[in-house]
Parts: sequence; C-alpha cells; structure tokens
Amino acid sequence: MQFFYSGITSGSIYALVAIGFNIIYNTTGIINFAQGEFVMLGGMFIYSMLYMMNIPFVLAFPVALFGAFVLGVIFERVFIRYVKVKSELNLITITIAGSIILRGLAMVIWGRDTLLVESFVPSKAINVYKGTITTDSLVVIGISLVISFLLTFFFKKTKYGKAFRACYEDKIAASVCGINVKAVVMFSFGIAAFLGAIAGVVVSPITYVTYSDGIMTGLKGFSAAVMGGLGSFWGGIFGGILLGVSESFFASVFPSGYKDAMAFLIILFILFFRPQGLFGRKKATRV
Amino acid sequence: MENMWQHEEETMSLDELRQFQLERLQSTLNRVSENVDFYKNKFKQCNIDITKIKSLDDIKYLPFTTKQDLRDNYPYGMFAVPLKDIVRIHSSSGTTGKPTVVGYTRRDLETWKNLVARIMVAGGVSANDIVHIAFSYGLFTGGFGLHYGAEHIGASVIPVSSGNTKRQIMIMQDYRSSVLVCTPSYALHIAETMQNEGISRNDIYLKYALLGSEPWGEKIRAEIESRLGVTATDNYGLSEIIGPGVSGECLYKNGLHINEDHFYAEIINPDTGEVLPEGEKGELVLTTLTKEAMPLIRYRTRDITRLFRDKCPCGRTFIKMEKPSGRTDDMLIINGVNVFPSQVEEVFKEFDQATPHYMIFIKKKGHLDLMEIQLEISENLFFDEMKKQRALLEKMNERMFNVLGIKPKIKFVEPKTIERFEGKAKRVIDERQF
Amino acid sequence: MLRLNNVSVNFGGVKALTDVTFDVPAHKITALIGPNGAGKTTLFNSITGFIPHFTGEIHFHNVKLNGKLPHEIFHIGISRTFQNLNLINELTLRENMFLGVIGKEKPPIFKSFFRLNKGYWKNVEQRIDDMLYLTGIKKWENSKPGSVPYGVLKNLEMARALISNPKILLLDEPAAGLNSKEKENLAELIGMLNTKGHTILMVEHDMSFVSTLSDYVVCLNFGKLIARGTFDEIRNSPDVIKAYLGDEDA
Amino acid sequence: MRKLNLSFIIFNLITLFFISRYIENEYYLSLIIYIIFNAINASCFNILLGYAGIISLGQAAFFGLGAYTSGILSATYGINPYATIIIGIIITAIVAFIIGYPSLKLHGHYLAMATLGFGMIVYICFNEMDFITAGPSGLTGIPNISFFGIEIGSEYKFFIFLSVFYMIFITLMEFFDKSFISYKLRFIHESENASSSYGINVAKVKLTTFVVIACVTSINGSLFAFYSNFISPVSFSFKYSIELVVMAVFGGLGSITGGSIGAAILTFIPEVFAEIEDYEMVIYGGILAITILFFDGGIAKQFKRLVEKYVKIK
Amino acid sequence: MKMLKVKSLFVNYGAVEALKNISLHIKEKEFVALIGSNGAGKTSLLNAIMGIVKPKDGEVIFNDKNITGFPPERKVKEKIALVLEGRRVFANMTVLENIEVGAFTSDNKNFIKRLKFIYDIFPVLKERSWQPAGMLSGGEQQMLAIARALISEPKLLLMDEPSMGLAPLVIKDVYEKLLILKETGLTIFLVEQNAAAALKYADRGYVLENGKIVLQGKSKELLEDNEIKRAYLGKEYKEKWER
Repeated sequence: MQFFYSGITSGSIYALVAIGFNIIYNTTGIINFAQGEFVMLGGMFIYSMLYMMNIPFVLAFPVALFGAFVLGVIFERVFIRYVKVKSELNLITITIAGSIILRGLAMVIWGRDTLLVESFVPSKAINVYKGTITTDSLVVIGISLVISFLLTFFFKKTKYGKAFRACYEDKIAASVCGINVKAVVMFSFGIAAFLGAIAGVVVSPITYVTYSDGIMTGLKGFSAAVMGGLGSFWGGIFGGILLGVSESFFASVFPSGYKDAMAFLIILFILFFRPQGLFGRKKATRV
Repeated sequence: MENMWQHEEETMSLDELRQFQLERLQSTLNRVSENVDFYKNKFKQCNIDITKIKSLDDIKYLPFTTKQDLRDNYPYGMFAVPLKDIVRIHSSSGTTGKPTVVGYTRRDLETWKNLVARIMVAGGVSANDIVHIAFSYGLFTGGFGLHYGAEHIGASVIPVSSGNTKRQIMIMQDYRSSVLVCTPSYALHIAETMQNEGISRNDIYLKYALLGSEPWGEKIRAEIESRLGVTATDNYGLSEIIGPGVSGECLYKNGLHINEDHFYAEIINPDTGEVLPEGEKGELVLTTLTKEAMPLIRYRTRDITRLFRDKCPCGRTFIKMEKPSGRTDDMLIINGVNVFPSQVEEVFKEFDQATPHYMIFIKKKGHLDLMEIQLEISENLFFDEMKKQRALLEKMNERMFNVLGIKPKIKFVEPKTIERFEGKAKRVIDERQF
Repeated sequence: MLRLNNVSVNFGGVKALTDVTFDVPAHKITALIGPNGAGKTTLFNSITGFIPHFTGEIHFHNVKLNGKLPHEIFHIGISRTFQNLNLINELTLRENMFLGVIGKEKPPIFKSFFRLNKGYWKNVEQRIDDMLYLTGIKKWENSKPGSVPYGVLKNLEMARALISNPKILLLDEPAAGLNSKEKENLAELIGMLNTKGHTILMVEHDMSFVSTLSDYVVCLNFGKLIARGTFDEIRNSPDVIKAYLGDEDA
Repeated sequence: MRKLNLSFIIFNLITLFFISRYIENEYYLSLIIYIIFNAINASCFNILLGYAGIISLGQAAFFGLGAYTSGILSATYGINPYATIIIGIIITAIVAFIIGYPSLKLHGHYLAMATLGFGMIVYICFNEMDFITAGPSGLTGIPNISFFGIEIGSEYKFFIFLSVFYMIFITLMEFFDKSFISYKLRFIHESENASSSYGINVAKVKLTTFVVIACVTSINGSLFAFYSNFISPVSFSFKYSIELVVMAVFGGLGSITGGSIGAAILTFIPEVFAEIEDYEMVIYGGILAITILFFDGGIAKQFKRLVEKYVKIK
Repeated sequence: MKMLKVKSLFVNYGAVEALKNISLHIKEKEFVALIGSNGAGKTSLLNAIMGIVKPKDGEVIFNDKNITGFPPERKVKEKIALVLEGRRVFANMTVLENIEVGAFTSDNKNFIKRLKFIYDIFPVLKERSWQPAGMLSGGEQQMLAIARALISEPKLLLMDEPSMGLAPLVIKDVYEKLLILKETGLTIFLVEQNAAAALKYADRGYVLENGKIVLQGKSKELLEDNEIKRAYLGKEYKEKWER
C-alpha cells in the first residue's frame, strides 16, 4: 500500500503539470516543452523568498505563483506570438528554446547545486491503512485537490472560465462571441505557469530543487497528459495519479533507477497504441 | 412633400446614392466583361482591369462606348444575355447607317416602367389621369415606354400614336385626356391645328404635357403651356440607354432629374474626352447601372448639357441636367467656326417677335460657306412696315454675330411657310458638298 | 474504365456517400459536381485509397481497388491532384517536375545516387522538357514556385501529374483560385489532353469551366448521386437545379 | 538531375588541409575534432528534420548506442574496433527499426515526444545498466582504432582519420542533396498525402531514412568512443540531442551546409569564451529562439541571401 | 440611414483572389441575402466583414465608422454578430453555457431579460438548456448558434449558410425565426447557397459569382432572374442567338 501513497503524492504533481500542458494545448495546439521549467522555477522562487529574502511563507507562496504567472505571460509574448511561420516544427523548437533559456537562467541565478527547502508544515509521518504518509505529502495532495476544485469552479462557473472553454472548442466561434483569443492564449500560458509553480512549490520540501529538474517533471507531466488524453482536464488528473502510482509500483519491483524509464515506456506505448489517450475517443474526421 | 413614385429611392442621400451607384457599376462591369465580347475585348485592348475600378471616380479610366460601336455590333453583339431572356426589342430608325438594336429582359422592362412612372409622377401625372400618348408606337421607344409607365401608375392610357391631328384633338375632347405625351413640336402643331379648327384651350381637358425626344426651349414651353392650358415638363431619354425615363423635370421645371440610381451621368469635354466638373457644359455621358440585356458603359449621348445638384423644392435629391442645348453631332462648322443650331434658337428666344419656327440652310458660295436662316415671324410684324423689320433684322444679326461669331443671313418668311414636324424636327439643311 | 459500384462511406454514423454507382468512360472528360458537402472529395479519396473503409466496389480496368493504398493505386495508373498545390518552394519548377517521375519509375537508388545512369536521367529530362512545352510553362522552368503566377503553378501540377503517364487523371478543383484568363488557358490545356486520348475525372465548382470541357457530368448531393448525363441534361435536371438553387417551397 | 555543387566540399577540404598544416596545438585540434563529430550528428539530424520533416529528439541515443557498443565490445571483450562498428550499426539499425516503425506514424509534437522518450530511456539505461556500461562514472579503457596497422592515437592522427570520414560523409551528403532521394524526402515533408498519391511509399521511405541516419550516427558514435577512450552517459543525454537541434536550426535546415556551419559556430563559441560557460545554455536557447523568430531558414540561408543581394547589386 | 457599407473589398488567400472588388450595403432593419454557389466566396466575405480574415483592400463601414481592420471581438463590441458556417456551437458545453459565452462582452444586468427574449423565440432551447450542445439536432444547433449571437444584443446579425445540411422543413423553420427577429428591429445579412429559400424571405439580394458581385436587386426581381441560374450552373448558351 505504501507505493500507492507515494504514488498519489507524485501523481498529484504530475497532474498539476499535465493540466498546465492541457490548458496550453487546448488554446494553441502547442505542447509547451518549457512546462517543466515552470515547476522548477516555482521551487526556485519559493526558495529565494524563504531563504534569501526571508519572506514568510504565507506571503511568499502567492508571490511565487504570481511571479510564475507573469513569467508565463511574458513567455507567450516573447516566444510564441511572434513566430512568423506557425508550423508545428517551429512551435516545438521555440518552446524548446524557451525551456533551455529558462533552465540556463536558473542555473546562472541559483547555481548548479540542489537547494533544500524545509517543510512548510511540521514534518511528521502519519500511519494510515497499511502504510505511512508524511505531512508533506498531505500538503501536496491537499493543495492539488484544492487547485483541482478551484480550476473546476473557474472553468464551470465563471465567465472567464467559460471563455477559456469556448476557445478550447472553437477559436473562431469564440472570437465571434467577443472573446479576445489572443488574450486567452496569453493567459493560458500564465495559468499553466501558475499551476506549474504550485507544483514546484509544494513538492520542493520533498524533492528539493535543482535547475535541471524541469525536464523530467515536464516529460512526466506530458506523459500524464497523454495518458489521460491530451486536452482533457480530468484526464490529466487521472493520468497523473495513474502515472504516479504505477511509477512507484514499478520502483518497488525493479531497481529504482529505472523508475524514470518506466514513465517513458508508458509514453511510448501510449503514443504507439492509443495516441488519443486511455480515456479519449478517436475524433471523428470531418468530411 | 411632393408626390413621388418611388419616394425612398428618389430622395436618397448622396452618400447612399454613391454606394448604390458603386455597387451597381461594379456588378455591371463584372457582367459585361464576362458576357459581352465587345467589352471583354475592349477592356483587354485598353489594358483595363475592371477590379481596379474601386470608386466612382475611377470610371474615368474606362473607355467610351459610341453609337458606332453599337452599329458595329449590329444586331445583338452588345447584348449581355442570350436572346431567350430578351422579351422586347426596340430599334432606332437607322437613317444614317445600320440601325441600333436595343433589347430588354423582363427585369429591364420592370425597371423601365418604374423609371418612366417616376418622371411621369414628377410631371404631375397620377392614377386619376387619362394619358394621351401621341408618340408613335413601334420600334421607337417613346410610345411603349411612356405607355407602360403610365399604366404602371394606374392612369388610363389612350395609345393614340401619332398622326391625324384632327382626330387626336377630337379624342382629347371626347375622351377628356388630361395628360398629353408627345414631342414639343407636335404639341405646337396640335395647338396650331386647334387654332385653325377654332377649338380653344377651354374645350379640352389637358392639365399636363410631358414632352420630350427633341431639344426645345423655354419659349416653346411658354407657348405650349399658354395655348394648350397645360403644365409642360421636359423629359429626356435615348433608346440606346433605355428610352424615356432617363431624366425628367419635376413641376418646378428647372432642370431634369436624372434617375441616378440607374444611370451614372458624367459631363465630358467632347473633344478631349476628359471629365468636366459639375456645373460645366459638355457632352453627357451615361452608364447604365442596372440594365441586364444591354448594359452600356460610358455611352456618349452626344447631347450637350450641364449637370448641377441643387436642393430642389420637390424633394428629389437626384442630380439635374439642363435641357440639352444641342448635340455634338449637330454641330456645324461654318467657315471654320463651330455653330450649334441651338445657339441660333437661343438668340431667337430673346426676341418676342420671333416664332419658334425656323430653318437653317447652309450653302456654298464660291469657297465660302453661307448660312441662311429662315425665320417665321408673327403675322402682324410680317405685314408691318419695312423699317421696323429692318431694325429687327439688324438687331438679330448683331446678336447672332455676338453669339455665333459669324454673320448668318437671316430671312423673315411668312407665317406657316416653314414645314411642321410631327416627330423630331429637322431644322438644318446642309447643302454643301464635302 | 473506372467503375464505382454502390460505394458508401460512413464517418462515425454520418453517411458521407450512399450507394454511388457510375462509370467513368475512357478518353472522355467526366465532371463531378455538387454543392458543398455533397461528398465529392470523399469520393475522390475513396477512389485514390485515402479512405480505405468504404463499402461497395471500385474497379479500374477490372482491377479491384478496395483496400489498396494510395501509392499502390497510383501504380495501377490513377493519378490525382489536390486542391492545394503541394509544391516544394525551395526547388525550381523544373525540379518540382521530378516529383512526378520518382514515385512512378523507382529509379535505381545506387546508380542514381552516384550518377552512373546518366542516360536514364537524360531521358527523364527530355520528357520533362516535352511536358513543360506541352503545358506552356517552359519559360518559367527555372523560377521557384513563390515567384510565378498561380495559374502557372496549376499548370505545373497538371504537368507533374501527366508525366507519370496515368491512365486516368483525377483533378480536384483544377480551376479554383484562377482568374478568368488562367481558366481559359487551363481549359485549353485540359481540352488538348482529352483530344490526345487522356481520360479525366474532375471535381469542379466553376460551371462555365465544366460546361466547356466535360463530356459527362455526374452530380452528387448529400452523398447521393442525383443525376448524370451531358452538361445540358444536367443543367436542366430539376434535381440538380434544386440541389444548387434550393427549393422554393422551403 | 541537378549538378553537384562541389564548392562546400572543396571549402571543407581546404579548411581541413590548412588545419592539418598549421595547427599543432592539441587543444585546438581536439576542439576541431569535436566540431566534426557535432557536424556529422547535426547534419544527420538536419536530413531528418530539414529534408524529411521527421523531428527526432533522440539522436543522442543513436550516437550513444554506437559509442557504447564499440566501447563495451572493444574494452570489455577486446573485439576488433571495426567489427564493433559493424555490430554497432546492426544493433542501432534494429533499435531504430523497432522505434521508428511505430513512431514514424506520429507527427509533430507526438513524434518529438516519442523520440525524446526513447532518448531518455536509452540514457537511463546507460546510467543504470552499470554491469555493462559502468554506469554514470563512465566506461574507461576503450582502445584506439588503427588504420592499416597505424594506431590512431594522437590528436593529430585522429584528426586526419576523422577528416577522411567527414569528407566522405560530406561528399555523400552532396550526392544525396542533388539526388532524387532528397526530392522524395522533401516531397514527403511537403505533403504525405500528395507524395503517396504520386506513388511514393511514404512509410517505407521514412523508416528507411530514419534507420540509415541512425546507422550513420552510430558509426560516428563508435568513432567518438575510439577517440576519447572514455565514454559516460552525460555525452548522450537529452541535452546533447537538443544541442544538435540548435546547431541544425541555427545553421539552416534543409541544406547540406547547415549542420556543419551550425556545429562549427556553436561548438566553437562556448569553448573559446570559457568565461561565458555558465551562460552556455541561455545562449543556445537565445540563438535558437532568435533563429526561429527572425531568421527563418538559419544563417546558411541568410548568408546566401546576402551573397545573392551583393551579386545582384554588382 | 445605412448600417453597413462595404466598399471595394478584396480578399486574398495567398496568391488566390477570393473576393474581387466587392461593394454592398445593408440598411437598418433590412434583411439582405447574398447568394452564390459554392466556391463563390460567400464565407470569405463574411469573414472579412467580421475581421476573421484581413481584407487586402477596401473598407467596411458600420454606422459611419470605419471598422475595416478590427478583430472579431471588437466587431462584437460594435454590435455586429456572426453566425458561422456549420453553426460551430461549443459541443461540449451546455446550451445555456453556449449562450452565456455569447454574452461575454455584454452587461450582466440585461442577461436575464435577453435570455427570456431568446427563449421566447426559441422555446426549444429552454427545454434543452442543460444538454450539451453537441447532442442537439442540426436545426436546434442552428437555433442555438443564432441565440448565441443574439445574446450580445447585436444591431446587425450576419449569418453564414443557415440552411446548410438541414432538411427543407427545418430550413423553413429557421427562416421564419429570422423573420420574427427582423420584426423586432434586427438587421440581417446572410449568405446562402440556397437561393430559393434566401430570396423568398429576404428584402434584397446580391448575387456572387467567382468572387464578384454580378447582380443585385429586390429579392422578388432576383428570384425570377435567369442570370441567377447562370451564376450557379454556368451559361447555357454559346451564341446569343440561341433560344
């Protein structure tokens, strides 16, 4: 049962990242290769504020998220909007470029060392059914749950959330409804970065932060998104949890070093055999 | 508010009108360049891309169409639709070469009907009138054009056609015709015949006369109005364009409102082809905007007039043209000087003693041209003493020289010696051999 | 020559084609017309192997096309063009012509790579020359697609399809996007091909183009064949008129 | 058939000749050797992406497969280097086929992610299978390769040896660029539907290209192993794949010169300006972004345009 | 007063000219139809008016304001609404959510009132307000698309092929709704392939052929015009003489 608990913990992180992927994918059709970097930056921000500027966590947390949001918006403005030939290859390459830049900057600013972040809550292991779960994990799971519900509320109940969903379904139809699609695209990068940063912050006491964390987290988030079916909100959450659990199950059976390989094997199998995701349905081709 | 047939169209704002004209011009161009070989080739020849005609001003880049073009494409070459869509064919007389043929689709006839109705209503006609049409029916557009317009208004139409003036007068008396439709010279002829028969204007019931198809002046209008007891308005049209219905006067009688939403009018310098600004005198050029069967682009009417847009008290916003003061092809060259017969008429109008009946003869005397004008003068003056006659003649000669730049020989003749015309008057006899 | 027998195509429950049956006669121009969404492109895609899951049968010279892949169908002798041009912008028009050759003839890789079969390629060049002359675009041969008029590119596409010497040529809206002069040129070209004995099946919207060219017209609406015959017959068929202009009782 | 344009080959030949004559500094020679390795790898990536439109983010893995096969077989089992190269090719071909067969049905993002995932798996295997790869600390004791009895030990000798390989590679590239095969790949890149309806078996051509390129990369990897005598997984990480992308895109996609130019500049700059080492990644990313945003077609094309403009003015 | 004026509009897609010198206008409270066969450029015109594609040349003037370059969302603020070709409802959102998205730019205060107005005209939408839009029939989706456009209180409603893919009876239903809307003072401009249906209900019409307007006039006049048939089905004559 233990692997299940740790799986859910990492799974909720993947889920947050996957949702970030999905939000951007839905509005732009882009897989943002820099999504993982926002997770890393979330951790970096919170580290800087807690330990370099001595800002209390309650304040640092929202500021870090806001910082990431702004960065996401800037990312879109600088890299995405001005791509002249918006071919898929160019968009892939530009997000890769963005991710290298962010990673490189992180390395320059925070160095190559792993940075330690202390738990935000008193660290304690709690015994639950057939295993233990740490308070840090509970924070991760709790915040992920809260975020999922907030996002659900945003998308289902608010005017702007509905505008986002309209853009997902049909950008032209959304624009003739008076929605500024460009702004939605910009904000979707902001929100994706925001979600990534949340993941980065909450996971930082568990995994600590290094400048190069982004690639792995990003790829796993992507795997989670693909598992759940690209573009699907709940699919991303399920995919994340599923990936987290199967990963820790895998790690309990095979040498733990192969844990990461497992995630990629899953990507490959899903891409080869069910590119529409485990839960997605094949889109009917329009005549 | 004045009575109008199509109030919305006739009072549209300039801005709106321009939009209508542009749209219709462009679609006409699209159609002719596709369906009329003459225009297709002509545009190609002149290297004109019709999609470059983006505003009404750009029309100046388009080539003219002349009567000769129509003759060259005799009979159906200018048609934009196949013959099976044509429901009516009219034609000009063809005295000077091949006649010109004009076709109408069902929709053209509908349009025409409405346009004529517009000018008839403007000239005072209503559904209560009995319209006496003394235009000749037949290939000539005048008779049928006004006929259907009048019917469309709901008036009772008497298609008398031309000729047998005495019978016409009888019909007018018995059938109580309230509107007379004919040429101005025929109206005069009727008046004269009535006088000869001893029928006074009170014996007939005419209220309005819609006169057209030849140039006439205020003097003739005054004479017709007083002798027939009518309000006479002018209307203008030419068969190549559509027939009557191109323009017509309202009861304020100061210029003919052009049905601009269907015809785009320009004034050009007849020699250079350059477009003249509003208000200047020159040749009238018309472009049909809605005709289907035979659209014409920049058709040179050869009528000399002036366009002006004023705030007509009748409420119509369409631009007005002056009564055509001559035709570019009527122009006579007398010893190198351009003379329009209309100018002669203008001079005569200044003199009360002159009647509207005159004749111009041009002869060769040695190497020189000689212009002789015979003028009927009023009976009492003719039998008056020579001195008065001579004084008048001298005054006229002087005016003529001022206006024409040459000195024609003016000869007074006895009343009723000059031929009267039932159709278009032909007042120039050129006997020179070229 | 090409025979469709009760061809039906289903897209997730939507019937895109329903029991379409007709022949494309040899050495004639057949036009496929119909309003938007009538299923013309679906039909083309079924013939050329892009939609493998149709029911019914498509035969070409007694060869059954069901289940064949696009490149296999091409090798049987059916060549098609697409609505968009699919030219390579970095190559000249002449070089783009090669694309019509290399799929058909499968030049020997090793020899061609090291240029050991000059004679073969010379022959190919000669055929390309002929085709460029035939389609009237020889003078543009060294230009790149971005710098020539659209009509020239359309002609190039025809030339490229022709050089593989197909038994039947399927044209997908050949006149789309052309101005009237270019249309005339293209019509002339297609007419000439026809006199040379080529069989052509084309989807086209422009009726004047169809009327001047086609020997037979097949009209589809809502995935069903509603009329076939000569252009004049089609044009006066009440079903066709209704399909295009709509029903006044609506 | 287009004429061969030998100018780039000749230019390379002259450059290499002068280098062999005048550069003796081992450091510079080793830098140039790295440039050549990168040039070949970047050119291979360029053929995939620039010509055929296949985005492969796992090229480092094929490079590593060659290197590790040769390294392990020669160091641990003492097999003849040339034999190990061939075994490397065979292994790579098999792996490339297994990966390429399903993944080449994917396009764009999916293909990028699949190849990236593949690269990651291979990288992880290099790290974790320490019983044969010696794990993250690296594999040592790889022998030198010899050529007709001459052991290629020194930097200079290896430079000459690699130059020959590079010249063969570049010449084949030129032949390829001017052959109908490059047309075929470009056609597939332009439209798979159109090319298949012109009789091209798209899946077959793509897979063949992918496998052949993987094999060339693998040879390059084997040579790399014999050059450095030591290999560790870091050289074959995701980062290296991305560097190849930057080199090819910056140099110019779809041209034979692009890979080499990109490799030369992007290998040279960070090495020479050692003080900016920390900024290396930012610079790479920046160059990539600027190339995409402003110089569509890379600097090869910009350079060509400049030359054309200059020539035209003249 | 004129509501919408289009002056000499050109639209290009790459090298292809889709619209060539299009001028037209719609007056307030008019119901105008632009008809033409497929490929004539109808959708391009609406897209250019709405700002979905940028015209190459020409002007779009709305209530004396030049709105040529405005993106679609600004056109909505100017009170123009477009019902796209093929309806394009947000299939995974409910009917009510679709309408709410349509109201994105407008005041929340009026929403209930407007919704009631729309539900009165389209009672079927009220019945189905909680269903995903993708579950509706074609005709219902068309109604929803109109409703989504109407909720922003447009002065001018643009429609792209409302009859597409619908059965004749449903087409009739849709057009009758449009007539009701016209009665409420809405100005309507639609493009249609189905000439017979459009001209039956519209006041005025334009005929588009190969990206050019070739005819215009009152709907009644156009309905009987042979030129329309030619615009759709090509010339039936080779010589003018043919009868």
